Amino acid sequence: MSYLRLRRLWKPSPLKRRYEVVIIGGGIHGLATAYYLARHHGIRDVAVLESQYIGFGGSGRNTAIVRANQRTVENVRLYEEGLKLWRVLTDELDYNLMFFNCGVLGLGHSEASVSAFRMLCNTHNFLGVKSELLDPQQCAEMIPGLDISDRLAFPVQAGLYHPPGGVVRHDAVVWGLAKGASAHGVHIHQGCEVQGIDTEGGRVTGVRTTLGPIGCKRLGIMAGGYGGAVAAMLGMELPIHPLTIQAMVTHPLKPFLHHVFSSGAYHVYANQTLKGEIATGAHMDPQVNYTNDATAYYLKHQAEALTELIPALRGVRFMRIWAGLADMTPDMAPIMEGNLGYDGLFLDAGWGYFGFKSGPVAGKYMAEYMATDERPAMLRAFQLKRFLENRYSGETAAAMKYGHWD
Amino acid sequence: MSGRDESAAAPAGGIARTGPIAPTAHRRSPVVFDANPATTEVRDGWTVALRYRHEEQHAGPLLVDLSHRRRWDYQDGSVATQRPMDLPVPREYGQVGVHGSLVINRMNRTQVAIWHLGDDPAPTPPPETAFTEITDGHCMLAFVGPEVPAVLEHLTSLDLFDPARATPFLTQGPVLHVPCQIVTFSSDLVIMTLARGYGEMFAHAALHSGALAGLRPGGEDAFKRAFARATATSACG
Amino acid sequence: MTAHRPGAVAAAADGSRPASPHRLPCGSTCRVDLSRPLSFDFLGRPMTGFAGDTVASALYANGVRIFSRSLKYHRPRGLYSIEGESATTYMAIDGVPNECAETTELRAGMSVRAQNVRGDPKTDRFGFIGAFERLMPAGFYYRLGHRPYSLWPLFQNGLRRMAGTGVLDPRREYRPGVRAERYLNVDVAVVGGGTAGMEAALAAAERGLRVCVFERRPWMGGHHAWRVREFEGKPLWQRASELEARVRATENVRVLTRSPVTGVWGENLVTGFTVGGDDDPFRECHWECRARTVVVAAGCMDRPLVFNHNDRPGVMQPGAAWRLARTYGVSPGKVAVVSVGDDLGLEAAVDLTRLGVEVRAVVDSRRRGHDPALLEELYDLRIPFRSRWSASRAKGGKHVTGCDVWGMSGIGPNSYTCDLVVANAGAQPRIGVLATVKAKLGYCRHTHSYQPVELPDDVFVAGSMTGLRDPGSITESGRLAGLRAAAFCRRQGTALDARRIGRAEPAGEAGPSSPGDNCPPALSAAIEKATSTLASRPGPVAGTGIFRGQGIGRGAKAFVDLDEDGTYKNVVESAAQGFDAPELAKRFGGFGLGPGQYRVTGQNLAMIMAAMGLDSGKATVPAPTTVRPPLVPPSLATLAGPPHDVHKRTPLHDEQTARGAIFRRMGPWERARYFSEDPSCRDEILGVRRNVGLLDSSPLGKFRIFGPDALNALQRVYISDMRKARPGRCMYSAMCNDMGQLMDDGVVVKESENGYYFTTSSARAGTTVEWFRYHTRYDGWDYHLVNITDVLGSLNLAGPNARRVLERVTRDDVSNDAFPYMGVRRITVGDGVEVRCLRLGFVGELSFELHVPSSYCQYVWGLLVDAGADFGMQPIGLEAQNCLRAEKGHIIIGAESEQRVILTDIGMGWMWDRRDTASKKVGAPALRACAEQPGRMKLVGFRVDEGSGSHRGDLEAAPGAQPGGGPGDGAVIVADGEVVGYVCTTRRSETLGWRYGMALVREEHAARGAGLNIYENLGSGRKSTCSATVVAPHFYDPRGERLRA
Amino acid sequence: MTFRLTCPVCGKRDVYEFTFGGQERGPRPGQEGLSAEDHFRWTQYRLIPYAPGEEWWYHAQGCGLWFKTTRDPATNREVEE
Repeated sequence: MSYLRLRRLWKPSPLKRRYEVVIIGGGIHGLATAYYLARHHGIRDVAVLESQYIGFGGSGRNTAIVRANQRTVENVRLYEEGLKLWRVLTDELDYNLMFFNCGVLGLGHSEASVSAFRMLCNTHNFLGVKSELLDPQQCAEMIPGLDISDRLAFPVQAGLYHPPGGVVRHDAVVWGLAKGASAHGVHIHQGCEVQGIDTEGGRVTGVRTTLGPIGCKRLGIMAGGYGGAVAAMLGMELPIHPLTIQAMVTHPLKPFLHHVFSSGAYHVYANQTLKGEIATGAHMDPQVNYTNDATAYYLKHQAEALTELIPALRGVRFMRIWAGLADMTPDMAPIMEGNLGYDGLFLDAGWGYFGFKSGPVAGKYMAEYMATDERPAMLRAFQLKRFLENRYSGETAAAMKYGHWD
Repeated sequence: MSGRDESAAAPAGGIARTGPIAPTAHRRSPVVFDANPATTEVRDGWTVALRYRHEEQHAGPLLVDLSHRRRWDYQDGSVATQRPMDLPVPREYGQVGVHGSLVINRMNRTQVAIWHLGDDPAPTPPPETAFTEITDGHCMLAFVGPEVPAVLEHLTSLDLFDPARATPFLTQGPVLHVPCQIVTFSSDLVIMTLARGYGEMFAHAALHSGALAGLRPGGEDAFKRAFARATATSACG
Repeated sequence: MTAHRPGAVAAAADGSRPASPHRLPCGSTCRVDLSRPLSFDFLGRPMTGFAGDTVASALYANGVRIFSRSLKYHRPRGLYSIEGESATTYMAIDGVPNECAETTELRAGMSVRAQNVRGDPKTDRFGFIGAFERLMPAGFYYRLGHRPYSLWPLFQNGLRRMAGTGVLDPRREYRPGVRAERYLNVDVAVVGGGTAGMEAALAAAERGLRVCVFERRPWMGGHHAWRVREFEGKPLWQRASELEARVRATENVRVLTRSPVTGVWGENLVTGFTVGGDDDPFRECHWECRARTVVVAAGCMDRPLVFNHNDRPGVMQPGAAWRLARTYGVSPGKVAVVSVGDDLGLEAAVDLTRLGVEVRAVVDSRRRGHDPALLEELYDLRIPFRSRWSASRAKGGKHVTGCDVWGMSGIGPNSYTCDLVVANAGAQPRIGVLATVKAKLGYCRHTHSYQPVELPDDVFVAGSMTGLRDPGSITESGRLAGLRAAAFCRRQGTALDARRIGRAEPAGEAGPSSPGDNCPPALSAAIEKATSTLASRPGPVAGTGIFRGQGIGRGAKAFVDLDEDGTYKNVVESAAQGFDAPELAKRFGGFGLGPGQYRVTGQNLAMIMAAMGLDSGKATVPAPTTVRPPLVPPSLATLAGPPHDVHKRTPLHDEQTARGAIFRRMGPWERARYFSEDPSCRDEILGVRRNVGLLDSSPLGKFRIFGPDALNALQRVYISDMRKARPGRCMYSAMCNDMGQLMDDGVVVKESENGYYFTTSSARAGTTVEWFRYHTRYDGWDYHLVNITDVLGSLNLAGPNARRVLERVTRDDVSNDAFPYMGVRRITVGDGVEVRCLRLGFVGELSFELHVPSSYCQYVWGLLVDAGADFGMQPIGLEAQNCLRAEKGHIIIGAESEQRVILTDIGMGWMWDRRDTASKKVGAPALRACAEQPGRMKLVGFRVDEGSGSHRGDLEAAPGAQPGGGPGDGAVIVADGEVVGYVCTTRRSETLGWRYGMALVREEHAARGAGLNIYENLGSGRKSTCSATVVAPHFYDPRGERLRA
Repeated sequence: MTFRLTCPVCGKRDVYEFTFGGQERGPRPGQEGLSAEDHFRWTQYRLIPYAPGEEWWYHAQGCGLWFKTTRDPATNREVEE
């Protein structure tokens, strides 16, 4: 029975001194790009360089929620395609990514958020992405124990339910993509930290790493929260702030929460993992930061928010908190660029906290971009120059105060 | 009830109260305690509770509403060299000067707060733009009596009893997540001001959390005794 | 607390018969008070325990051996640890799931249930699953169930049902008790109240420092608290007890027992929680302690031995068996086999024998390093002992019936019959706190444990976690840590210096003095003395690198992680799939991801992987996996603490409540949104349009700005030419951000030469001072701001009859001539209250906004209400105001503006002083760049075409629906299959008789007269479309005659 | 990353008392002749390497001072200049 024969998911490979394509970052964006370069475009001479171990960064630290209920057309289309890829990839990679299609429910707690929900709902449905506006009673039916009374400081006024969303096992995506990329000949090098980028005559020529120099024709910066720091090696300023975002899980419970839910007013989103833990994510700290330090503040904040929304959660305990980085742009939409400043330099960054759900689809289009040198139509809305033209994507509505950290 | 007729003179600084004060008790504190006053007094348009009935049997800490006490904000680019209301400005940030019934808090480079806490009539600031009467903008609360540190431990992470600081001293920071200006006079007297809008909920939450350390509402008399004690021993004056 | 004083119950225990067949007369170390029985039930069966018992000890004393079923294989699980290191005794207690029976103190009337069982844990229906272990290699679920994909949902739901342990009833009220949160500021926080921690606390406190000790148990003393061995002529338990009394009597030491530390976060924020005892006033308290230094004296614990069926009920760690007997007076078993790797384990074997357990054999995996005194005692007790041997297999089904032991050289097995297997591989330090303070940990080959290689300079380590076992060394190491912490605090100078408080001119002052300064000679001498004393005493004892029993084969039933059913074989399987580093294997195989976290698993997993590396020729040392807080799981109820929703109320809250207001939170404020159940606010709106209404707008931001540079500051942040502000007149303007987006609007009134009064939107009141200072922070300007938002309430009297009402409360002339539109006057109302009065027109009618000192607001409200009674004046809420202002085409920031639009896009460009570049106005460069940029979104007014469109489903019942039919807020504008804009606000106007609205649309659809297709689809078949025509966004009284009336 | 910041007026306080004002980027440029691109770069673009940098912070819950401090984003600690 082949099922019982255990094989390495990705092959250890010798470190070559030269690759056609080098990708910085062994998270899902980098691995997906490598996978699609090899699978769709026949470019197999690819190395993925990861300073720690694959999935160390945001790929392994998010709350694994996937959805397409964005605010603007360009974003809805991108994430909608992303949603459809989970199933395709599960089959292609022959690796169970455990897409739990449980639907995502957003809670609105003010007249303003109800109006915003209506706008989202209308946009989604117009574009053929399912979305439904619920009243508080319907929300309570979906989320057992949800308090919809006026006892709350911000009572629930409406819900926006998005059936196509759900949760994917984040580590499985990393490992599955590594498996797929490796099977197509991609080299994955863990513990290989990039310390500098070499250019010559306006072209990228390679990187300097803790394992020595590696030459390349094309370089992809797909380093998640560290993207800004990598670009800084070239002296490249970007409208990106790395901020810490935290998540935590409770002790495992038998299933009772059957949907992802989120609440902007309470800065909380939560779902019950397949293992039974309530995984919940918090708001972000505003200051730039490259650590993965968690704070006592959010453990407490999250407990306050969750127990107000679902009082029964007073009966559970938090067993683990962790933090990851979100590379925030002013308009909460990503930057996907090619030949940026240098020929052969590709940038996939600024995903904020949308980096997980977008991983495979971003990889697919970045691979196309890197292979053809032509910007795919899907990526037109995510150019860097929009910040210099004051044409924000509209993915978030609020005007910024001092900068994109607030 | 004893009424006292005081007509306060016009405050300066363009704040809208230059007319004569009506003797009637029109003015309302943001704080209303759920307790029965034993004695009250009408003063400057406010009804002031001097003592509550339960105080006789209560030996623990008290929360006293002093929102009716007059307070001014004074700002000047070179505040250190000024003498607002003829008071010397404390040299260091966070220092507090006690001058009879007036307390002056050095807040930062350019700003002091002046509190009138005594029994005498409040003075009238000169008609300078630099003064703003902020009595109505704040809720002012005193924590009085034994166990005050234990009460405040429930409300704030600020180090209000740092033994390395000489009392009285000023701390500006959050109590119950609300920005406050706090003066520690002694381990049995701490006074704080906060934006008036928070007053009602703040007092409610303070009494709720402080109840574990025995906190109850108190009248102004308890504050007066504690203030007299604290200022008698204070180095400032 | 009396029950927790050691020896307190000795008398009761000595003379009397054991209370149950499982109770031992253990004497002085016993914490259980046999004179205070407590009844409780387990699975409905009545049982009796005693005060001082934990739930686990009481269950064990009542003969319960199977406490739960394991996560994956449903194997029976018993009492394995005693302090919650693993989840085998997580139970439902009084309906609360996942409560740790080992650390939960027994209370009368408790109801205890086993978890993850179908039926009785003895006869669990899913017990058969373990037989399929072979089909479930590490990470099996990633390779199963997805082909064909249509089967996946079935498989997924099966997984979900099998996963999880505790059951939460989402409709139940949990933990209703009193909750508190408390904050401490100390010089030294000591983590662990054992002998070392207590000595450290005393040493620091004696030097005048503020000290706090966190101790997880109800008593102090660490492992000395239950040991009867003598040191310097006194039993250890007695020494510990005397030390505890001294510490508790020291004034500046705060002792928190029953208080585990959950973590130490950046810059020594120590958090923990207390679960209250019987005589505590609260049940649960969350602690946050800001400490200048931290002494970590967290002690050590057993490191599990990995051998076949090491999870069988009846297998337990030495600490568990020993404490069960010594602390709780419960016999762990009748006949035992002991397999250990450290001296504490040997001492446990000796002590258990003395307490009446028949120990058949003691094996120790170490080759050397045994305490000869203990070996002698074993010999005297005639217990067979072998070194370099260890347990390899526990026999029996639902409970241990025997044990095989093997020699490390491969001889064996020797088989014994027994009902108890006491096993560990050795000891391991509790490294959690060290990990959270970011100490760099390295593997120490002498102690075979993780030890700090680099410590932050304000963290000190002491006690048995450093490998010390000699009580004298432990004492001295504690004292030294306390002294060093004291010296650190001294080096930092007084607290005053360190915190830079009280420096009028901070710049240029020297920082903290260099290390070594400020440390008085006496303290230095004490440190030297303690250092040399410690050096003269026995140092850290040698540990062992062994983690598994000999002869365990593939290790399919040898558990590395009990919580997640992770076996030795699974570790091998993970490595085979490429997960050959501990951090990867942890994630892949789930080792240390269960409730016990890293505590039981961490070190062993790393040792196994290192050994596998050695096998494959790669020299590796065990690398620790990341330790993630909380180190002990706190309940969400404890963390949440007491309710602290401290928000703002206006001075008119009670008055509006009395008039039936329905409140909503708006930022920090509670505000009246409606005065009836009618969401359209018809009566409120018509009241203002035809008569007069009264609105509480107190949260409006109100400020004074004065000083020589006040005008410069205004010119910087406002987009208009603020030199035009003048006395007696309101000047309307706006603030932008650097992208030209609208941030705020309000009026500015000049009041004196260099003094101005201005208002901001309610939402911006809290950040206006910050905003001004931010944008002028380089300029060194001399101006001053006073936020008087709370000083003044605001009452807005609006409607055609507003003047007639006002005239009744003031003698001042408020006629249109004396007080025109946009004027500002001081008027006196009632019997002498002077107020600012502003003639504005946000709602599109004659209106007077009264800014009233807050303490007088109720009085003035009363005056106006009385005066308005004859007109039938009603109070109005924010929603009515929202409709009224929209009818007038006035925008609300955030409703008609967003990130994609700048000031000029929303029809407010007229405010911008285009010529001014000298003031460096915030937002001006962006406006200059983009004002004429093509293709932007624009704000337009529209009128819905009568009779257009279709309507399906019950749209009017949806949240946010507007009565009267037609589209609602958030409807989208569509063209050619694209979304080209959206409706910001739309209402059907009673006054106008048609539906109007404002929308943000792409420029090409924004021309006056253009047609708009409006689309709504809220799901569940609720759909509408209609058409509308772009019109000027001034629907009501477009010429503003009513404002100026 | 519960760290503390040293307010020049109030001393060391918990970071959650402060508002972050971004990296130091020098005074507001003069607007005469300022190109749109330069303005938008100044507004949004930053170089954020793994190295200590100067930042602006506002003591929102305390004394109301904007001040500069040097902090290392790789450790989250203030760095003595």
